[in-house]
Amino acid sequence: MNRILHIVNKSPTDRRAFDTCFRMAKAEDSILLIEDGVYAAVANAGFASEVNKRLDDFSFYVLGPDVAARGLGDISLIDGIEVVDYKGFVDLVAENDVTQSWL
Amino acid sequence: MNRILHIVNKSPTDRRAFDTCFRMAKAEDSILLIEDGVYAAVANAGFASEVNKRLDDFSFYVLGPDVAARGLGDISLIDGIEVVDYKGFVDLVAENDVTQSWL
Amino acid sequence: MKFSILIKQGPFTHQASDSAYHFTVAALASGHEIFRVFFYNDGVYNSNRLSEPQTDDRNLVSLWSKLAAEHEIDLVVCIAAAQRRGVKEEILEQGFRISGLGQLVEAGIEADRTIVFGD
Amino acid sequence: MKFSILIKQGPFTHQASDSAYHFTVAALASGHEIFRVFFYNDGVYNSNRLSEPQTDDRNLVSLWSKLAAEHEIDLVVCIAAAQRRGVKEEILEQGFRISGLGQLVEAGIEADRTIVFGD
Amino acid sequence: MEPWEEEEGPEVVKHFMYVNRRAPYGTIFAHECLEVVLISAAFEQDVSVAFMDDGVYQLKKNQDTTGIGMKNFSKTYRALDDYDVEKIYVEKESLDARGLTADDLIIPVEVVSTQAMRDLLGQQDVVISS
Amino acid sequence: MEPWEEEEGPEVVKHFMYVNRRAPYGTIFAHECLEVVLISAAFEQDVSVAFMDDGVYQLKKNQDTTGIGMKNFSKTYRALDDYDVEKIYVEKESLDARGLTADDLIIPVEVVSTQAMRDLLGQQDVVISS
Repeated sequence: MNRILHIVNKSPTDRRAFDTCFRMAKAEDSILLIEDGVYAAVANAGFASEVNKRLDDFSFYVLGPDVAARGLGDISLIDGIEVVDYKGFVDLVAENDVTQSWL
Repeated sequence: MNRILHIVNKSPTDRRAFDTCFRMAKAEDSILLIEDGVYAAVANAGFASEVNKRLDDFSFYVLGPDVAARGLGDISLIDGIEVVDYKGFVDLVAENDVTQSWL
Repeated sequence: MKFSILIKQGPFTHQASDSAYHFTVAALASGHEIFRVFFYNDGVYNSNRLSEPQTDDRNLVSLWSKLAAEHEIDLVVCIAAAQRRGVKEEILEQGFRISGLGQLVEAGIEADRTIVFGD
Repeated sequence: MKFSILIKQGPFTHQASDSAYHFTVAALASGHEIFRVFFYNDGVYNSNRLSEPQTDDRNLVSLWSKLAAEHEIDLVVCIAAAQRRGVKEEILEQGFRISGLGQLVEAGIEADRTIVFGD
Repeated sequence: MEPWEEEEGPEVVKHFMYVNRRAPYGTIFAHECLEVVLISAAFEQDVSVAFMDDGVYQLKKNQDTTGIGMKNFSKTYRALDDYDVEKIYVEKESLDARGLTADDLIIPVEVVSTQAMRDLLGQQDVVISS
Repeated sequence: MEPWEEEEGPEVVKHFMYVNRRAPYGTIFAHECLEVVLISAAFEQDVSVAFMDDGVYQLKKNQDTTGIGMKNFSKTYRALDDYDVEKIYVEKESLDARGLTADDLIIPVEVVSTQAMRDLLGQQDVVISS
């Protein structure tokens, strides 16, 4: 089985991309939040419970520059989501076998 | 209070526009489903229960040409949603005081 | 009744411009007046005369242009949105004019109803 | 490693082209090779040289063009998507070329990774 | 002289509401809507700006776009007051769902209930959704 | 001679999957994805087309676009077979949620469980989302 880097760029409170990503991801997969997808990393938001209960299933990453742009640098993100920069994004693409963007 | 024609063009299984439309509409308002919003009119779909329980609160309309385009002409739509053509769309805009598109 | 229309998406990618076009045709057929059609956001791409769809597909740029000529409709393309997207006079289809955002506000003031088409 | 990039949205309206640009810069900085950047759907608008953003905003058309010149990156604009949207040779920025969809499939075959940016 | 500059005759003042439901940066809609609001201030109409759903994120403090290379337009919301655009409404339910409060926002706003927002919508003549 | 036309050396056959999650007509993504799939058939790779979420609506029978003036491209799915694109997967859960069955679809497809779709995704080298 190829290890997949799932990329989600949609806000969890606008689109349903996360539902499908969570349904289709398998245990060894990684999930990277970029663009409006970074809102899913906010610890106090209602959607956090959906992420929290999957922290043991998948490796979660969030793109730091998108976090900062949206003013989320001063609030708590979910523990267990690793913040990466664009170089980290590139590394994740290289480390996994294939990428799937849940547009 | 102005009577509002709420226009929803988003699929209920893709975006959350219907949630907000239902939350913001008041009793005398009308709701028109166009474009991908017409999927909310399908009687057998999972989202039908959300529409059914609001049929007494709002007047529901669906744009026939968008229904036909999507191949929904041969399946059951929810009873109580009136099918209109583009002329009917125009009439609804004229009959209500203001329109709000839930993009 | 006087209608103003706001279109926020370009041709093809979203159905917004198609829906607005059919709405406009129906409004005119019902005897209503179209005060203005305002193109904002990606809607400015509807005025690009270089658009050349396949022959069996509709051509929204020329459909709007022809409708405007037949019914003297004011098609206004927002200058700020158009500049950043590279929609300039040199590629502007006949019947469209480029002007400021104030034309949208004026359209809202002058019309009895304003209808927004977008994504 | 060899990467191919697919961009499905134009500049400004969605962040897709911005994200793809920063990803590409980072990939090059990490020593990876970019086999091709393919522009499809509204992504074809990224090649419109008439684009003129406000002076305090970024200009993605020229950013892509400069990056391509510096690193010899192959920027391919899909001919079918470009024709219907009115992106023609006469408004094409330097560094972009218009070609067929086969170039996207070839990019997927030749690269070690293909990454899709869109909406 | 443009119609809205007329000084004689009955003044028609319409109620305009701009409805923001999108997060910033992921799409341009927030930014381009703000440009319309600023222009509309010159027309001496009754202007309201509503933020609900992901639109409340537009007002989040401490936006820093240096890492993504996009223009940080969030400071421009502070100009609304200079333009006499003072009716700025934020739906409480939308803030709550996102773990935010009025203290997290870049400008003072009126936080309103869903019922109050519904009533405000019912008082408009023109609603422009972004 | 293009690289994919080489007749000597080891043949590299990659597994490509095109993932369709959007309804037709509301946006162009379904239509333009189909154009890519048809082109890709010429490259002698292993091509799969997956439909899930609103993407299953693309295959709904009896589409009639005369009223909206758009091109009805749904008949083109029938050409996939002529192009030897035979791996067409539809997620059962997505059909169920929309009240549809395989009988409602314009072409024969393989209806698969979520688990099976997940496994298929794990076998791809290139995934193109539309």
